[in-house]
Amino acid sequence: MSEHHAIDVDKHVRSYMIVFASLMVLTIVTVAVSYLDVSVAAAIALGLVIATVKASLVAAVFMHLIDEKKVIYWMLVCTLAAFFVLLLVPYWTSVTDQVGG
Amino acid sequence: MAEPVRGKDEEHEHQHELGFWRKYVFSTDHKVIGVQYTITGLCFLFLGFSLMMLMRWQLAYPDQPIPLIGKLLGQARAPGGIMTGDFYNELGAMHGTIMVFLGVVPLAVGGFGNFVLPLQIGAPDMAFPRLNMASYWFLFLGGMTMLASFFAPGGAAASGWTSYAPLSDIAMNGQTWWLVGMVFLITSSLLGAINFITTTLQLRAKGLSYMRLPFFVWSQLVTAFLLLLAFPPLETAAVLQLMDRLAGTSFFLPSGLVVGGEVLQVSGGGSPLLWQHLFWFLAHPEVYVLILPALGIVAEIIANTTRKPLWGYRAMVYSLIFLGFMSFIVWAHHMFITGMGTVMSSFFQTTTMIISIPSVVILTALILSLWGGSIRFNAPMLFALAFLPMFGIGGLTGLPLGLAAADIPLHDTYYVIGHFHYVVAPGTLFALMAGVYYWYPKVTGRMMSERLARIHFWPSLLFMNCIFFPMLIQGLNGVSRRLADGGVTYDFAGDVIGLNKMMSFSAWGLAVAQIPFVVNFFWSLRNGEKASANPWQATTIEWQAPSPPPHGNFAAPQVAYRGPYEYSVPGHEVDYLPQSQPPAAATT
Amino acid sequence: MEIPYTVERNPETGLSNGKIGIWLFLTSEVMLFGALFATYIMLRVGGADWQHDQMEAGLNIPLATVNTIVLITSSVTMVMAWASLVRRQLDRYRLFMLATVAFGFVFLIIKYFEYTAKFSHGHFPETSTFLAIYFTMTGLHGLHVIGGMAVNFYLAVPGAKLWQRNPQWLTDRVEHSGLFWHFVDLVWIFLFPVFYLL
Amino acid sequence: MMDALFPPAASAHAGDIDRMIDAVHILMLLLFVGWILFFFYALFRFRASRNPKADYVGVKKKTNTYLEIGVAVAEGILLLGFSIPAWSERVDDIPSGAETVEVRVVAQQFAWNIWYPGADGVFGEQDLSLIDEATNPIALVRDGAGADDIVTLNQLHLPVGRPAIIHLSSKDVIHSFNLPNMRIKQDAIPGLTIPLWFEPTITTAQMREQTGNPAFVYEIACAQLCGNSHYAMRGFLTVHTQEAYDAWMASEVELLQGGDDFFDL
Ligand code: HEA
Ligand code: HEA
Ligand code: CUA
Ligand SMILES: [Cu+2]
Repeated sequence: MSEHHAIDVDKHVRSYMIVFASLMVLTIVTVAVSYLDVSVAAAIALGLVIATVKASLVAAVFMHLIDEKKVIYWMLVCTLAAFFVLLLVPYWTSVTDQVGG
Repeated sequence: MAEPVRGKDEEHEHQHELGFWRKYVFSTDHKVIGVQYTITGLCFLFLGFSLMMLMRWQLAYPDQPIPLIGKLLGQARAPGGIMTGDFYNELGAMHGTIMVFLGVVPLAVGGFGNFVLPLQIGAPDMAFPRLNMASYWFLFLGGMTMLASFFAPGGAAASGWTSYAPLSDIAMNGQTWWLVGMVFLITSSLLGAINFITTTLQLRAKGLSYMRLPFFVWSQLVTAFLLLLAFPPLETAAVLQLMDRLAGTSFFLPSGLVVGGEVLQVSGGGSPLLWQHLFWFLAHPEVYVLILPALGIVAEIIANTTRKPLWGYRAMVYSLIFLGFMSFIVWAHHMFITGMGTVMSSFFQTTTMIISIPSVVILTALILSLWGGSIRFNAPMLFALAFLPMFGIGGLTGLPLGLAAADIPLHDTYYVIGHFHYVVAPGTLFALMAGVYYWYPKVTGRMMSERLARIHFWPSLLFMNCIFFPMLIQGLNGVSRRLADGGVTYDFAGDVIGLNKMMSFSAWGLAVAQIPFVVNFFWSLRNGEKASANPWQATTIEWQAPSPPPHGNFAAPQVAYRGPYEYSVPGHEVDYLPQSQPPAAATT
Repeated sequence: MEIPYTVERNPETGLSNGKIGIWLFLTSEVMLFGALFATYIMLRVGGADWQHDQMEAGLNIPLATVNTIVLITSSVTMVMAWASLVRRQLDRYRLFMLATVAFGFVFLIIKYFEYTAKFSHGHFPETSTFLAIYFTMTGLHGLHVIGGMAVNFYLAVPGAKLWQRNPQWLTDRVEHSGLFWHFVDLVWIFLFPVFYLL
Repeated sequence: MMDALFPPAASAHAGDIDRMIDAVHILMLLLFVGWILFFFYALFRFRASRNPKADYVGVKKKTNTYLEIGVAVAEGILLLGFSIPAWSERVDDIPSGAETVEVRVVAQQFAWNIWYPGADGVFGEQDLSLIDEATNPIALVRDGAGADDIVTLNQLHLPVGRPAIIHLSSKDVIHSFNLPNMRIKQDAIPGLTIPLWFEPTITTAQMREQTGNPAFVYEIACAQLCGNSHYAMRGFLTVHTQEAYDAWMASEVELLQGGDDFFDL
């Protein structure tokens, strides 16, 4: 975002406030959810989903990723690719395709 | 005039003169920093080589006192001048670490990348000069930490450059120094990578579109991405191992370890394989970091000395990018023997075979580029040409290793050592030498001596092969690597152990063969024949700047009108057409 | 010759050098924490008595919740600081910036109490793999908070002089340090559930 | 083809491995020779003195594409035809049943503890508190199933012609269990017990004749850096005829009853 005229900044600020509110709500929600007893798997799934939503809000609005330049999108795509490969490590380390592991 | 180089020398003499410090020591000029990197890299190459020459004595004459310097090593390392197993392991680990992280990377990326890349894209400097300086000084810190570790109680790290846990977890303090040193080196590389990528994305001369970039720039760009994305996981691994060593955690330690008859008192629950995965997640991309800049240098030189465009430039660029991506999903081919099931091993064998194809494409393109050329056998070209078959041997010997079943007898034998030394020593090192001969006039304004270069080249080529080819044979015979006695303990390899003497003498011969290079390097600073701005009649933009280039590099902003290698253009009387020469002038 | 695009945008990418630089830095950060999360998953799936260790550790959920709110708020003040600069309101900028630093400080204080509480109960990194990864990840995150605070403080007080010389540049710098700060917040958003709640 | 370069093979699957190494090297050789000939011819024909004016275009034929496809295909064949099947035979088709011999090998700095289940065919319990490097390096509980277990140091004995299954583990750091003649290598990783198997096909005695070396022994080498004496972490495998094997086992049992429960050669 190169030039910021005061007008579109006001728009920004409004969206910041909305995100602020929703983050607060979601935080309370995760904590609340963690207290009611669902199965571990469900709890983990739920917790991660909420966290991901929160993270996306921060990334999209606070970090202005909703309208960013192509180059940066490309960089992030490459990074995420590598990131997911990295997440295979625990699988290969212990969930194991290891003989006798 | 080689001020930067002189500057660096004087720095060692601790000269105190403000202007000088800012200009040559804490400089933010990419050219000075490039030279600092180059000198540092060469010195560490030399150091790593020296460590190896010590080891080669032990390999040739196990448990015989080392002549001359044996006594100087001290009782702890070499009682009565005879090298201990521990000291051998220290040397081995540090040779690997120094060569990879403090020798080749600083030279190939920090040195050539810093000096040449901005010039080739017509930029006044790197995008972040201060970051650039910081990156060098982090490297320096890391290097010093590694050196200091030799004097740590118990000596330097001795668990191999791979530092496999648990051995490294329970090793002496040297290992902690190693980890701290690595954190510095990683930080240095990350800062460097950020700088290279930003510079290439942002500061390219007008008209210098991606498909007009010299192949060297492409190789540096891909390399930078590899460093940027592959190094952080090793940084994490280093932090975890530091925690294991200093805070008593058990990230890499399973429960119920018994060391020297004592049950190890740790919480346990960790996994030794985690370290290997995190390490190789970096270290495989790292090996391409060692080769890609070399390929870039060789491509520049081949285009220039064959006086024709690179054959299949686009294919080479796409292969390069593909190579970059693939190198993130082959790492476990270093771990076949850790007990993988069929699914996992099949996956990594397949990716490993796939990744060899782009290398074949690039190398083939380089060889085909020779066809129809008008080849000048000057110093840079000799080394660049030798690179091709040498990398060929190294690369091809990677194939049996990549096939898990064939890797069973070959893993952790000298076959592996032979494989990668063919790629890094007569491969990468030769390419780097070629680069030194090629860009020396740009850096110093003087040419290096062709005669001395030839005296340097032929023996080096001979000795390199006399060291590394026998390794392949020993490996096929099953001789394990990292044996402090070269394998004499075992009968099964009896008949190939004899080769060790010849290999060791070749290694020492190789050292002698470097003398003409060192002499040439320093002698030419003052006495080499003066070089014009463009002594090789090259097309790429760095040759449009004066030699040596002033601060800010170019008098006027550069504009690129055509591809990087417009040599022998039909209908153009001189056989080269610089990238930045306006078309109007071109037709006259 | 000046280095181009330190402030003005490169017409091709539409970005300044700094913006690309900071994003590249963040990508490496993603990989750094990525490896840590990978380790976390491995220990959790591999280690049999994870649940038990987590119970034992007895992390303080209320405190952590407060901390989450604190950090999120600091992110908001951070963007507001940037917005104020875009609106050319320097003193409001200073206010928001210092608030951001202050919130970061509160976060660290609370973390300090959490840590000391653990230590006093004899819960150390070596006690269990759960605590090991907990201390390592939150500790590393804490270091990032400190780093961010330092930069923000610099930009709030001494660095703000740049406003007279080159307002656009200052605005960009604030945006960039903001990106880092939000990333640190973002990491915490994951750390909070994975250690305290799940 | 290259057998001269390998240690003499002595296991059922060694042939497959060797054949495949041969095959890859033939491929490598073909490629290299092809490339190198072209390389030198090009250097000779297009040297500046002989060809002062370079040709802007250069090679026009697309032969390289076929070459590259050829390499890819060859690698595919090696992969699917040799490597993957050979691998899955190692790790998936681990035999079981009467004629297999099961042994545990516990690696440590710097020795191989060889552990037989004894007459009952059941391995005993372990209890770390019993650890004693001199007398009980594997912390074996000497009653119940463990009463008749046989433990030797660095001496692995196997009968010829029967699949041997070795359960490999390590007490301290990573070692690598390497039997060059058997074309077997497997890392011993602390915290894991990894099974591996092979079928010895030639007894030590036969091999002595075959090699004309009366002192020949099958060696166990450690292939993974494990500390200052890694180079000396050497063990021995003796492959007997069934009778000789039984005789050896009997002598071990005697020693055990003779009170020497940790037999050291
Ligand atoms: C620059 C470094 C570099 C490069 C480029 C490579 C390239 C390759 N490497 Fe290597 N490798 C290392 C450095 C490198 N390696 C190191 C350092 C280790 C050991 C680490 C340790 O354990 O300490 C290692 C170990 C290693 C292993 C693990 C072995 C083991 O521990 O058991 C494997 C297994 O798959 C492997 C495979 C490969 C493959 C398939 C390639 C392929 O990319 C190769 C593709 C190339 C070709 C196929 C050649 C094509 C050539 C031509 C077309 C030119 C011919 C020209 C003429 C003849 C004129 N390597
Ligand atoms: C880039 C990587 C690199 C390079 C270049 C080299 C270069 C060499 N290496 Fe090394 N090596 C490794 C990386 C490298 N090595 C690694 C990773 C290991 C594994 C370690 C481990 O087991 O953990 C290893 C292991 C290794 C071993 C096996 C040890 C063992 O397993 O027990 C041996 C044995 O001979 C060896 C030998 C050599 C030799 C003779 C060279 C020669 O080619 C050296 C040639 C050097 C030069 C020619 C220097 C030229 C520079 C100058 C002369 C400076 C001039 C100065 C100025 C102008 C100022 N290396
Ligand atoms: Cu045990 Cu090497
Ligand atoms: Cu690799």
